[in-house]
Amino acid sequence: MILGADSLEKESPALLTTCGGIEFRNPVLTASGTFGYGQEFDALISLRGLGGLVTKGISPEPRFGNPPPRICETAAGMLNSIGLENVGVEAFAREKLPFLRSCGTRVLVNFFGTTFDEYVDCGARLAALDGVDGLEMNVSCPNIQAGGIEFGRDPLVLGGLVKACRAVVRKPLWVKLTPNTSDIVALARACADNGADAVSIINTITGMAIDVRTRRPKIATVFGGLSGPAIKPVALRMVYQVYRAQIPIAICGIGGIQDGNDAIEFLLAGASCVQVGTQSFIDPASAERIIREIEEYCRAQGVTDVRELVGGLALGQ
Amino acid sequence: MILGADSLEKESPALLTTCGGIEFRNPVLTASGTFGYGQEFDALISLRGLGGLVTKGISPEPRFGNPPPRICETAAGMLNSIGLENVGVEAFAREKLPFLRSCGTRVLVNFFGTTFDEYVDCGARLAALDGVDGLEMNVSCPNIQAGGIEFGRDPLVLGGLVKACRAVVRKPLWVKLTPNTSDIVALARACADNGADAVSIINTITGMAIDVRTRRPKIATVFGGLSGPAIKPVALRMVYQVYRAQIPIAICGIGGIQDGNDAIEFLLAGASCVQVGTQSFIDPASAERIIREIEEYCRAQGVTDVRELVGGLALGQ
Amino acid sequence: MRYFDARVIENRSLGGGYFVLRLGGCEPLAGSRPGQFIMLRGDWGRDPLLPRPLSLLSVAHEGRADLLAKVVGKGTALMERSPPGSRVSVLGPLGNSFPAPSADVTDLLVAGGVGLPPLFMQAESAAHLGLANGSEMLYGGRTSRDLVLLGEIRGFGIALRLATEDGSLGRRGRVTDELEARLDRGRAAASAQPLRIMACGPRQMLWAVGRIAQSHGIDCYLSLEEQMACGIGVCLGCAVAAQTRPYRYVCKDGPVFPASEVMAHVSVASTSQSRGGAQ
Amino acid sequence: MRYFDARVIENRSLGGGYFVLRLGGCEPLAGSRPGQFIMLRGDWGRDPLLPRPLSLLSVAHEGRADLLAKVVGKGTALMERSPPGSRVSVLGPLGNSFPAPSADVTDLLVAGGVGLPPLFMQAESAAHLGLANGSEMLYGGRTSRDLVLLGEIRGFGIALRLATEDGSLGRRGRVTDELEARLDRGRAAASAQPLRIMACGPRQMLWAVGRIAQSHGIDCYLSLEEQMACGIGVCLGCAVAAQTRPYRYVCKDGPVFPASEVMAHVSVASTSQSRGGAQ
Ligand SMILES: Cc1cc2nc3c(=O)[nH]c(=O)nc-3n(C[C@H](O)[C@H](O)[C@H](O)COP(=O)(O)OP(=O)(O)OC[C@H]3O[C@@H](n4cnc5c(N)ncnc54)[C@H](O)[C@@H]3O)c2cc1C
Ligand SMILES: Cc1cc2nc3c(=O)[nH]c(=O)nc-3n(C[C@H](O)[C@H](O)[C@H](O)COP(=O)(O)OP(=O)(O)OC[C@H]3O[C@@H](n4cnc5c(N)ncnc54)[C@H](O)[C@@H]3O)c2cc1C
Ligand SMILES: Cc1cc2nc3c(=O)[nH]c(=O)nc-3n(C[C@H](O)[C@H](O)[C@H](O)COP(=O)(O)O)c2cc1C
Ligand SMILES: Cc1cc2nc3c(=O)[nH]c(=O)nc-3n(C[C@H](O)[C@H](O)[C@H](O)COP(=O)(O)O)c2cc1C
Ligand code: FES
Ligand code: FES
Repeated sequence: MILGADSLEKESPALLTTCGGIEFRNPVLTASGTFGYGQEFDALISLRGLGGLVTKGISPEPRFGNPPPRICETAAGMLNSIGLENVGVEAFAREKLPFLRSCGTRVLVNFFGTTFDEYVDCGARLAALDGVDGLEMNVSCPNIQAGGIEFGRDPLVLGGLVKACRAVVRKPLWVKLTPNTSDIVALARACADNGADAVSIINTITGMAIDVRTRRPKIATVFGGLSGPAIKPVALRMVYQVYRAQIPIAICGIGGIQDGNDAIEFLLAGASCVQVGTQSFIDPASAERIIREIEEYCRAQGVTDVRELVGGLALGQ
Repeated sequence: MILGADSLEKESPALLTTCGGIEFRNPVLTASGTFGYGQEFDALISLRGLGGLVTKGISPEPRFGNPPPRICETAAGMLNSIGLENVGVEAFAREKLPFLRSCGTRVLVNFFGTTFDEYVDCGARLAALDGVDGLEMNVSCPNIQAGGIEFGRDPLVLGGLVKACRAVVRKPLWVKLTPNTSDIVALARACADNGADAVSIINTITGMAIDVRTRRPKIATVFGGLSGPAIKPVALRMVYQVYRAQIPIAICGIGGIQDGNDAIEFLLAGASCVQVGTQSFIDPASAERIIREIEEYCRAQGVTDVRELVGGLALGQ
Repeated sequence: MRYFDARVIENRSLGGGYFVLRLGGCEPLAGSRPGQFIMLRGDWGRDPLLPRPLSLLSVAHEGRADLLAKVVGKGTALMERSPPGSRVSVLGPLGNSFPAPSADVTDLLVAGGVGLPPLFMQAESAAHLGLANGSEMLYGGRTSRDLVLLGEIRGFGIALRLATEDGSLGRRGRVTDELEARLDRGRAAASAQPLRIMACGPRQMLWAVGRIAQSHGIDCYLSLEEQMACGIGVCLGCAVAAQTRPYRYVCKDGPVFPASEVMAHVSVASTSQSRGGAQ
Repeated sequence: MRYFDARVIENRSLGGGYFVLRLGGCEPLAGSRPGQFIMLRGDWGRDPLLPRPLSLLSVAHEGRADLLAKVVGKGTALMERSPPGSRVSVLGPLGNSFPAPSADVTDLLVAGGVGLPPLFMQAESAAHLGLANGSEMLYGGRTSRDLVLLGEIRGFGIALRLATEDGSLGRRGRVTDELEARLDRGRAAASAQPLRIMACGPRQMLWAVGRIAQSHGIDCYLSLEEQMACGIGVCLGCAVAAQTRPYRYVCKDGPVFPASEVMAHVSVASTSQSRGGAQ
């Protein structure tokens, strides 16, 4: 179950892929908020074996996050309400980036703001940093200037935000969509129309749990984000909806991926690459295992280039 | 684990409750599509011990449903795409209702149409039938006159539909909301504003799964509805959002309920009663067990009237 | 049909992933007929979530019931590891059965791999009725490891012909080759008794058996499998395309169907249509 | 810190839901210190999903590690039923530890119920260092069934005082009553050695111990628990309110904290605020 790290060190040409303007050694990245700033996993897996990693979401200033309890387990999933805690751009550049620069894999920096200007400011500063291969905008944040409604919920607001960030970000710009929507396609279109390079689908689904003994919410902020295997069917559906709509934008699939087969489902549904989130808590070496399992699948199915799988869902007779 | 049926025959006054204009022996109903037309469970549990049951969705004419495969299992959940197969109003009245009339529990009939007129027609005919205690409108159906978009997704369309049905239905009228929305509160408000007696929250969440060996969707229609414990955090969140918004309408909570504690979470979040769906497949006697577990909880917590629990979520210090 | 708790009293591995689970406390299954099945669930939390359909292999006195299963995924893997004493919940007996053995017909029982149980039970029932010489079993698998319980089958006193794809036991080839050979021999011998075919196994094998029966004009019964959630006709998940109406349900109309009823729609049954996914 | 597969080599029930799990193959845990913990997960599918944090009870030669746990939910129930031979995955050793025993201080080890393991290991370590007479353990539980491994603790040669709420063993009352009594006696005797308190147990007990220590001006270390997902500081789930900055993390800043650092914010730590749930 647990892998020797070196087996993945040698590059496997069949797994090389491209997504949203970035070339990856293989289609498996680790998801924002579940892989720290990379260094924490250095002792556990071979970072250079990864397709890439996405950092915890960064904001212009440091943030301390929400009061505890912040997480709880649910059926095949978990809720979190960390509160976007992070070290801020400055400390990130100073303390976290040097390690990331030398870790041998692609680095995407997830970022956000609480106002339009904060997004633009943060995006511009991060894009200017050496060692950052691309940015992923987390738009599931409350817009404090608009009554706390998430930026990413309204295609118009989202489009404007993407456009403004695009203007200052010369590096690949991905947008991570919220699943708390009735129309994921409209959100993806707003990103494509405004120059984003890829959409990451999906962020967590808003959920809730109650401790019946105390009658209190299980997480202090009442609502939290649901992640893990429970959400995979929803994530996969949204990836496929966007792919099927033929929007000219690459897709990175996220949600409940536990093994190679799960990852391949996302590729078949139309994702060019995937991110592994909660599974890194369950099995810290899983990203490595998943890469090997994809490789085995390709070998067994006679797939010589993993990109052949993208959108390869078989329909009809 | 499996109960002697009679233990529930005697009425337990502490569990009596009211929801959407109907009085129930206890707050546990069985959900549409997971309990057939009641008779199938007669040999397995005491139907008169139930709070009530909701029938499979009925349409004006019989429907044959979707091609197989129609279901598949997912992490802590399942997808279904039955295709709203049912016997139609006529056969329902003739073949199914006589049993239901005598089964000793409340009977809600779930119904739908594919056009505005079908809904109104079906609602009127069902409401006229003796033995029907109330109606539950399933609005997660494609509107064939509006390009296949679900009736229940747009608050305006939904409001109009509820109003039209309300005009012909003199019995309690509940509306079952779709979770595939970014604003469950707006949907609930549209129902309240147009005279519905209760909202049932939630129907299944649209999802998808792929068989990686064959590269085909695991269910023939590609998309299906996700149900089971996986969706409970989302369902609970939506119930609480609607409750918190103080919309003057009763709530029936549905989604992933497996045991008494799950049911109580929904009550605390603001539901007056709950429905047990997928769990009846996992454990056909579960509704009975859940009633007993609620009773035990009330006893242990000194709750003399189950209605005290409704909306009893503890917030703040 | 009842829903009850039972207990594993023996769990015998047969190699190759096959195992026989002997349950105690299955009094409600008394009188079950060959072809009927149960929905079985162990005490394993939410993974997997749904109970698993398993055909009855044999039902004996004092609440004993035997099942034969093969490890193909999580549920069967957990069953295979259940030690004696494990609690399981059982819903059954469910579904219909094969026609009873009769002195007027010769039954060809065609089993493919783990499709054996209903035909094993049918053979057992023929033996009990003293009709063993009116039944023949044709049993095929990929290798000799897929042919199990041969001693027990022989013990019923029925004729048994084996086929393996790799030739490691019996005829090299498919069980349908064996079936065609048997029918050709039968035609040559112009046997007096009319024939009946009963089959259970992989979908492709069943359609092949159905076609062979059709082309020989022989009555044929197929025991089908489909994904199931409830086992009692309420979820409508186990639909199969059929002749008489658009769909029939494996759990309540089957699992045994006259081949003529389900064969005509074979192609429909495997059609994938891209429509909305309303329930 | 390493991530590796281990194996249950013994699973000893102590009654009352308590059990000692002995793992083999834990060479990477060699050198772990009292207070450190591991994230443990069995081979049980997706239910429960996350690994469970458990303190180390004892780490011996040849890759042996002992854990003491109590059944409170699904994860611990599955552990309790794991037979020898079961595979588990282990991430550890994690977190910080109690200060090492020293010849210059007397350590009062205050354990409540299943909070015993880190203090047991601390006592073991004191014994190994020949400092057993500089440690005293105060160990409380609801009934005598909650006080386990007493023979082993006595074997370390440290003083042991017990308390149960129902009076079934040792003093009737809480372990904090025992602690106050000990401190009063100490004051009366005006003992030369300075005291240090180390405690692990239920949250309410820890705050009470912290307050007592504060009022006596004694150094105090508390081992905290919080819901955990990762155990290595990346999920930021295990936050506790603290003095020095808004939050500290049980898994990487703890689990052992100077009481002064976490006490001031006790009320903040239990505040529920109704805000949006962004990560
Ligand atoms: C009426 C009936 C009687 C059956 N009798 C027996 C029996 O006596 N012995 C026996 O071993 N099996 C029998 N089966 C099949 C058995 O139910 C499945 O093998 C089992 O449900 C698989 O569960 P799993 O968790 O091990 O595999 P899963 O993890 O659910 O699936 C593993 C793989 O098997 C496939 N699969 C799962 N279920 C089925 C199915 N029902 N049909 C075809 N492919 C499937 C999946 O697509 C997947 O590829 C019967 C099925 C039916 C419907
Ligand atoms: C650093 C650390 C060290 C620990 N060391 C030990 C140990 O040595 N031995 C031991 O038995 N336990 C220890 N625990 C507690 C142990 O992790 C929990 O009892 C366990 O995770 C419960 O899992 P479960 O699946 O059995 O219960 P669940 O089903 O997850 O929960 C059952 C009940 O316990 C509550 N609960 C769950 N986890 C915790 C928790 N972490 N703290 C408080 N309440 C909780 C839940 O809210 C629920 O009411 C430790 C916890 C931490 C954080
Ligand atoms: C504890 C935790 C923290 C997260 N933090 C972030 C974050 O800072 N920014 C972000 O865009 N997504 C964040 N996510 C969302 C994940 O990156 C991912 O989209 C989600 O968890 C679904 O994938 P999974 O099911 O594989 O976990 C977080 C998720 C978890 C569980
Ligand atoms: C097989 C199946 C069929 C269903 N059919 C209907 C239906 O006809 N009408 C309806 O309103 N809901 C239908 N539902 C939705 C359920 O009533 C319920 O809202 C949903 O399953 C969530 O609850 P659960 O998680 O407890 O199953 C169906 C669900 C399942 C699993
Ligand atoms: S399995 Fe539910 S209808 Fe057949
Ligand atoms: S458990 Fe993840 S940060 Fe502590």
